[in-house]
Amino acid sequence: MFKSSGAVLVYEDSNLTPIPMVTVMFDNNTEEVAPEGSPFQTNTLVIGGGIAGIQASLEIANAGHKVYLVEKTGTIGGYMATFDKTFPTLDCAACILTPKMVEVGQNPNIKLLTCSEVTSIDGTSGDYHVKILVKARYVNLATCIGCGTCAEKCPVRVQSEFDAATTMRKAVYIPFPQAVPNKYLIDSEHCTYLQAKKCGVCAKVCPVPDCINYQEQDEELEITVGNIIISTGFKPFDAARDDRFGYGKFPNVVTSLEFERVVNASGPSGGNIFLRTQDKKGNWIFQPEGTKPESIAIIHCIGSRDEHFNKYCSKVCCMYSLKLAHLVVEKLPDAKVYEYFIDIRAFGKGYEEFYKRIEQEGVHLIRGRTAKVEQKNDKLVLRSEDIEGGKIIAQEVDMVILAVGLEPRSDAEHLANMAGISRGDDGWFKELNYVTDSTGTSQQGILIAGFCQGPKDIPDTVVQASAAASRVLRNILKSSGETV
Amino acid sequence: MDKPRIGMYICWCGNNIAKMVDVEALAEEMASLPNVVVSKNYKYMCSDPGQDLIMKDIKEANLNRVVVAACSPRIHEMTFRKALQNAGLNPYLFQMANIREHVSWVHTDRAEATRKARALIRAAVTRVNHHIPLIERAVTIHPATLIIGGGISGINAALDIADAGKKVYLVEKSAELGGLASHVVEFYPYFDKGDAVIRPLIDRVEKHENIELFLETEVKDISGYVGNFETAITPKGGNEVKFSFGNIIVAVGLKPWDPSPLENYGYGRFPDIITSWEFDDWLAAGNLSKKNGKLPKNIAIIHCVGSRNSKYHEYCSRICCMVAIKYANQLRSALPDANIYELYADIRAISKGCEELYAATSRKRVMFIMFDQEHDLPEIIKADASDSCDMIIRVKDTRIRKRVEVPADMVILMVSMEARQSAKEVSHTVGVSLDKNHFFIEKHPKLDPVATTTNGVYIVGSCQGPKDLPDCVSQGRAAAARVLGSISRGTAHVEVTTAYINPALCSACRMCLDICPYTAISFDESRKVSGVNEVLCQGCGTCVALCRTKAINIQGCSNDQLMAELKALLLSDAG
Amino acid sequence: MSEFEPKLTAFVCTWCTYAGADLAGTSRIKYEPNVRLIRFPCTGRIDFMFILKAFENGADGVIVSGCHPNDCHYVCGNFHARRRWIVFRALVDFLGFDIKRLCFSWVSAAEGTAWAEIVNTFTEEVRALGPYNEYRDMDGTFTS
Amino acid sequence: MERVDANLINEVNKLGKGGWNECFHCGTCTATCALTDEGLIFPRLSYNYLQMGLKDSLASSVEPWLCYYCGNCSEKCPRDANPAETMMILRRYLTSVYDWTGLSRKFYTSHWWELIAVLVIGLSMVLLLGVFNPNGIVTELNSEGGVKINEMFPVHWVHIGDWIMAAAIGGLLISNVIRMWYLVIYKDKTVRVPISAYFTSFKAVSEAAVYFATQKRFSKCDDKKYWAAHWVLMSGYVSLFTMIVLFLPWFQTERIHAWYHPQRLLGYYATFALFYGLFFFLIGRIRKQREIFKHSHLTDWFFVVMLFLTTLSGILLHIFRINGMPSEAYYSYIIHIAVLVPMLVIEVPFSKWAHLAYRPLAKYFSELKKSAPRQMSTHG
Repeated sequence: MFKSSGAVLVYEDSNLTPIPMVTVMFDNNTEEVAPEGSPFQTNTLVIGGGIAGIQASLEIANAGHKVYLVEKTGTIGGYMATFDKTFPTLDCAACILTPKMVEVGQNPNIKLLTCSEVTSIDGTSGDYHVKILVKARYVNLATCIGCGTCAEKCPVRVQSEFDAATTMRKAVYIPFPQAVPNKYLIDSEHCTYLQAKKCGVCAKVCPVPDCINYQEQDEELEITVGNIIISTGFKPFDAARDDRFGYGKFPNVVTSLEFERVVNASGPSGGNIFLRTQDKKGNWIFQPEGTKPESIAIIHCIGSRDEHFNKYCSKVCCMYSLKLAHLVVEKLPDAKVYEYFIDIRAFGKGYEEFYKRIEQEGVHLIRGRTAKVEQKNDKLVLRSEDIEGGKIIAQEVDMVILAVGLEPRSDAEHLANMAGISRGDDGWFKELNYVTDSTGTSQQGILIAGFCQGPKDIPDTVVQASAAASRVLRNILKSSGETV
Repeated sequence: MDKPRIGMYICWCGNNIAKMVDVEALAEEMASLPNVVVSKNYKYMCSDPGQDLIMKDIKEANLNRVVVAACSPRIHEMTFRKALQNAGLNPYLFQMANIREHVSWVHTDRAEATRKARALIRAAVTRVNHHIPLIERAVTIHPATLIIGGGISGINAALDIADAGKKVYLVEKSAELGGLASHVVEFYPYFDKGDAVIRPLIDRVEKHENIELFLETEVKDISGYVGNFETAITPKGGNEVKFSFGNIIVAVGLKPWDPSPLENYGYGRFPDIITSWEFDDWLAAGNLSKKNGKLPKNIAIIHCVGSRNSKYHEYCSRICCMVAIKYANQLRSALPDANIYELYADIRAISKGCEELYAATSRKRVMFIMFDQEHDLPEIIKADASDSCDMIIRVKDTRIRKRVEVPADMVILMVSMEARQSAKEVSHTVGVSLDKNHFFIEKHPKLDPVATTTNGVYIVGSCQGPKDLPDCVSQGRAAAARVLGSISRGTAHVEVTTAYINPALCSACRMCLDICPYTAISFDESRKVSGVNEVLCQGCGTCVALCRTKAINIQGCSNDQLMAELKALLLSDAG
Repeated sequence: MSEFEPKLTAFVCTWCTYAGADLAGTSRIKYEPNVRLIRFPCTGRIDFMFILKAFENGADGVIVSGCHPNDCHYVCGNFHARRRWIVFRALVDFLGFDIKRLCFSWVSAAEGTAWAEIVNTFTEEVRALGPYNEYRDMDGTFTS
Repeated sequence: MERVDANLINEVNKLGKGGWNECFHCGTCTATCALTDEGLIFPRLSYNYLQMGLKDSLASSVEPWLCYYCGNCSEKCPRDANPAETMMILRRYLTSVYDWTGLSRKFYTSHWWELIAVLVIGLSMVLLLGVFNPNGIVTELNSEGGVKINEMFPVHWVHIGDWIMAAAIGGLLISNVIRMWYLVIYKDKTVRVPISAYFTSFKAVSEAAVYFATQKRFSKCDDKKYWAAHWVLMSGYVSLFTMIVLFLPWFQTERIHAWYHPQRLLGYYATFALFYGLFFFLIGRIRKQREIFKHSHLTDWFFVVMLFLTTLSGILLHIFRINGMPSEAYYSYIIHIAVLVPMLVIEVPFSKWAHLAYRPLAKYFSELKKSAPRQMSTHG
């Protein structure tokens, strides 16, 4: 009776499609890693310099094989570098990440290509031909000593990407103090010289002769690699898309990523939690001095678990929200902290214990996600249902943190088309087999790792990156054919 | 060793240090210390230019000692040692003073902070005079690997390594491979058929030329050290086999918890109350009928049985929510008009595709009831003859704050996962410690989740904490990556700061033999002195403090180095 | 000196307490600047000769701190340390040594705040006790 | 202790297509609603009762009556669970629960039942007025040139008929109201409302009255248009209802009053009001743009159409009468009654128009409950 009406029926009304069995067989391939006869390249290309890319590169490089690590921005490190602490152990993200970044910078087997993008991929497993566009930095990587004189003198102020736009940087800048490579670069979009041939002061003040060169051109690089690991990560959900919470309307409604920078000692307010205040020009910004919020609310599931935005759960928001709550308690012991959640998803090792700990620290955890945030004089009012308390609450707070979900990067589709791999309905890259090969793709020799395959916390990302690396090493060793 | 020429560098760390410590003044002052040749301060010593600065000076001012006063050595000691090495200087002729974490970030009075920084830096400089070059030693890595545990994690680790053409010894305690995963009929969230996924893997392991499989076998003890382990096992019905290997992967997994202690669930008392794992077997058998042969009309699935409850297991078992939701789907398609109830605490549909499955499931006439898993657990009682069901579940729904009765003919308990009894022995065998839940402790919970503090030993899969299959597989392969890496490197570095025994002073009391946690010390009967195996020694120094004749010392952390540091530390800021 | 500021030194293990002190730093927890750390691989490495030497060289108080029981990176070093500590303490106490100037504690890598508290309270105590000249007068090594 | 019932959903499903199990209880709907306040948690709570099949809790909850279907909750719902429509359907469900005859349920669940009921009552009216009526069409006109309507349909007879109908409707409605009270107040063990409360709590009474007159709560919804339209429609309906049921002799006259005479003004206003409201909702339901109009149950159409016909025939009757067109007036009168009576008899006690009574009462009861001392309900 069970077999007859088998659980396969399940698929019919749930819009989830089963993975064809053939992939399972393919996953357990004993076939050659590269087509017969074709040469097998032992070089590997890693796309994306976040923690996943870093981990994968190190695994392969430490095994003694060449890696090209392509990163879009001016430094590796990705989003992890911007976090203040990491849950649940609360060790500072930069402190554990920067040594690894430095290691990447120093590893002779890793060719680090920052400010670079992959423009085309062709060829087959074991022999991929990849074109990479290396954008002009206008600062000579080899000779720059990172003294920062150029940035001091540069008159142009731009919102800093690293600080989630909570601080300003110059047009010639270094993404953040521990950036790797620890060299400056010019943001051509904002540099007045590159735009309008005016200024040029940085070149004048630079102590190193011809280190800054406005004539520098983008270059195209062509490489051949045997395997490609895609670890492009995510982008945060744009909180303004959900207008109920007044992000962009009310100055003290901030996203979790902004707040990460606010609590960070190297952030806009030196690690002090202050409210956004107006500067002389009237812009609302975080300043080194300001008033401490007496109450802070954190709203979960912004843009996640919502048919209007992303149906999926972003997995990490619950935990990072609890972490932020803890940081607030730590820095503002008298402040009241409220968390509005649907379900608390404390899944990992030590996470549930962390959740309990936060509860004991006196954070008010309220089941029932807020419906709207309004501003009444200078207070923010959240209207929500306290489901377990059985009442409607209109909570007045000074600051609201939106725990934004995470989505696939806007260029994910382009990359997928280039690599000839597919994406799921949720936009994440499709793995070969959900259970047995979460790093494989329909293309032999092209692997995915980290958040770009689906929401993950840092440990799982690191593990998956290593797993992808293991496939690469397996393929390399297999092709070299030496056995024991 | 020729006269020390010390290079001394103070880091601003942007403003992190400079704003609380008068770095320029200190740099100036230190220049006057004996043997200090260069004394500089720089914005970011850890940056490439900062390191270049050191390397340049080593070459130009031919320094033979370096001190950096900056952040914690735990962060950048390696970085600077590498720099020394690149400049052709022995990396251990280096000492760091921690004036950020221990000074500028924790003190508020600039004068006081500068004073303390001075003390620390002087101590470092004085100590570095006593430093001696240490030789980085490496051991060769035996290309074979031992994998303990033939579950999904172990299998995948084995296959990646074996496919790469390396030898694998796979030891499994039970009679078949696959572990708990092989009991699963379908996997969430895409309902891949269990057999179709696991079977081929198991077949490949069994057939694989590079995998030597030992079923119903246990690893009793392992001798040796990273790269050169050795063990002797006795396979069932066979005689003892000895073999050596370079790396160990522990994948012993977890086991389902027996819910009998939870009396309110009446497991064992009522006929049709089963655990989640028993239910999977029912599915496999294709028979869902009750003990009395009738099909159940009302089926309740209770989450968090023994999980997230301080009385039983404080932790979350991670997989139960989705497994329960998967069951609901399977039940719905098997018994189209049965009533299905999910009694849950929070739905943790975290992994890819799971929230979508949760949503799809809720549209299938599955009733969700929320209870408080810590304070107010449901209670199962026998139904009256008048009732149309066998059992009644009394539960307080936290969303409506009312107690309700749920009729049930069959109850599935989503039992938590807990460590196996064997975990303790295994942990001793491989020398990896366990946490309070008896999960294996990883080297770093975030950036090194599969390695351990014992070189060459890796922990993968749920034995280091509950995990779902994809994560187990990834971990297995992550460890494989490390193993393959070390094999293709061929060598592994071993601890440099190790103990050594001065035979002239050794009184042969042999107390150090028992105290050494790594059995690194052995007694030479012929010469009547003890000796240290430098590969096994991890340099903890317990023996040093113990040795009454001061025969034992640690290179790189010797008594005279420490004493010099101590003296300078205290005398530097007299008054 | 006008206001007496005690000189404290702390012998800590690198895996737990040193890391804990680092955490206190990264979490910017403020505490008294009187204590100077010396890093040992493990509390098991600490030869209690060092403690006496510390006092001899002008310390007014000494903290010894390492991993909590069962957390030792080297399996059981801290247990040996604890055992030795008990004997040592009893001995010096018998010899008329002021054991109020000794502080033994467990501080894990996650206990930045705990570390700060220990330092503050101990500094306060020793400040109250005043400089430990008695000990230094016993032998002439210290002069000031 | 109450027992969950997985089949209630299927039962309620027959009353319309809402969202059923989608809700994962984030509380967005409740917090979005402008009408929720302390102690009145909806739509989530009602939705929760429905999901769990808690019949008693549902029957004793007044929340569905307090929702005016602005649709905001459905727009914001992260799971497309459509709480607003669910509340509408729960109103139908409650109507059928209050109604002891079981007819209401029949009308809601089967179009045939409704259709046949309308036809039967309608035809019997035709027979009554057209066939068994002793005096047929009176052709000569009165001095003002108007039709001698009262000679065709003697006003006192019709009036008596009115009273009978009113009594029937009223009786049924009152019996249902009593049942509502029984379920909402009496059976709910969590609160004990002391008898005195009913009289002492004037606030509750007056508020109920005010709500009835103004639907003030509806006006709290974000979009005021609906409230306005609804109020206009309902004012026209009520004034006409009172005129024809209570003051028929004054309303059904042969004299043709001057246009500014209150009788005519009132009549005209009511007619206009009905038409305005009707077209507003008619167009809305056809356009289906706003949440509130997206899901129309057949009974909604029935009601709208019948009210339209009634109004139309009423207007014609008026025109024919004052322009002295006897036979036209005669027939339109019959049609008018043949549509009007079934509409009232079916809609008022069994269907849509019952909410005229239930809404204010719900408010009244909720006030009573709030004021009443709360029994601690560990096993409620």
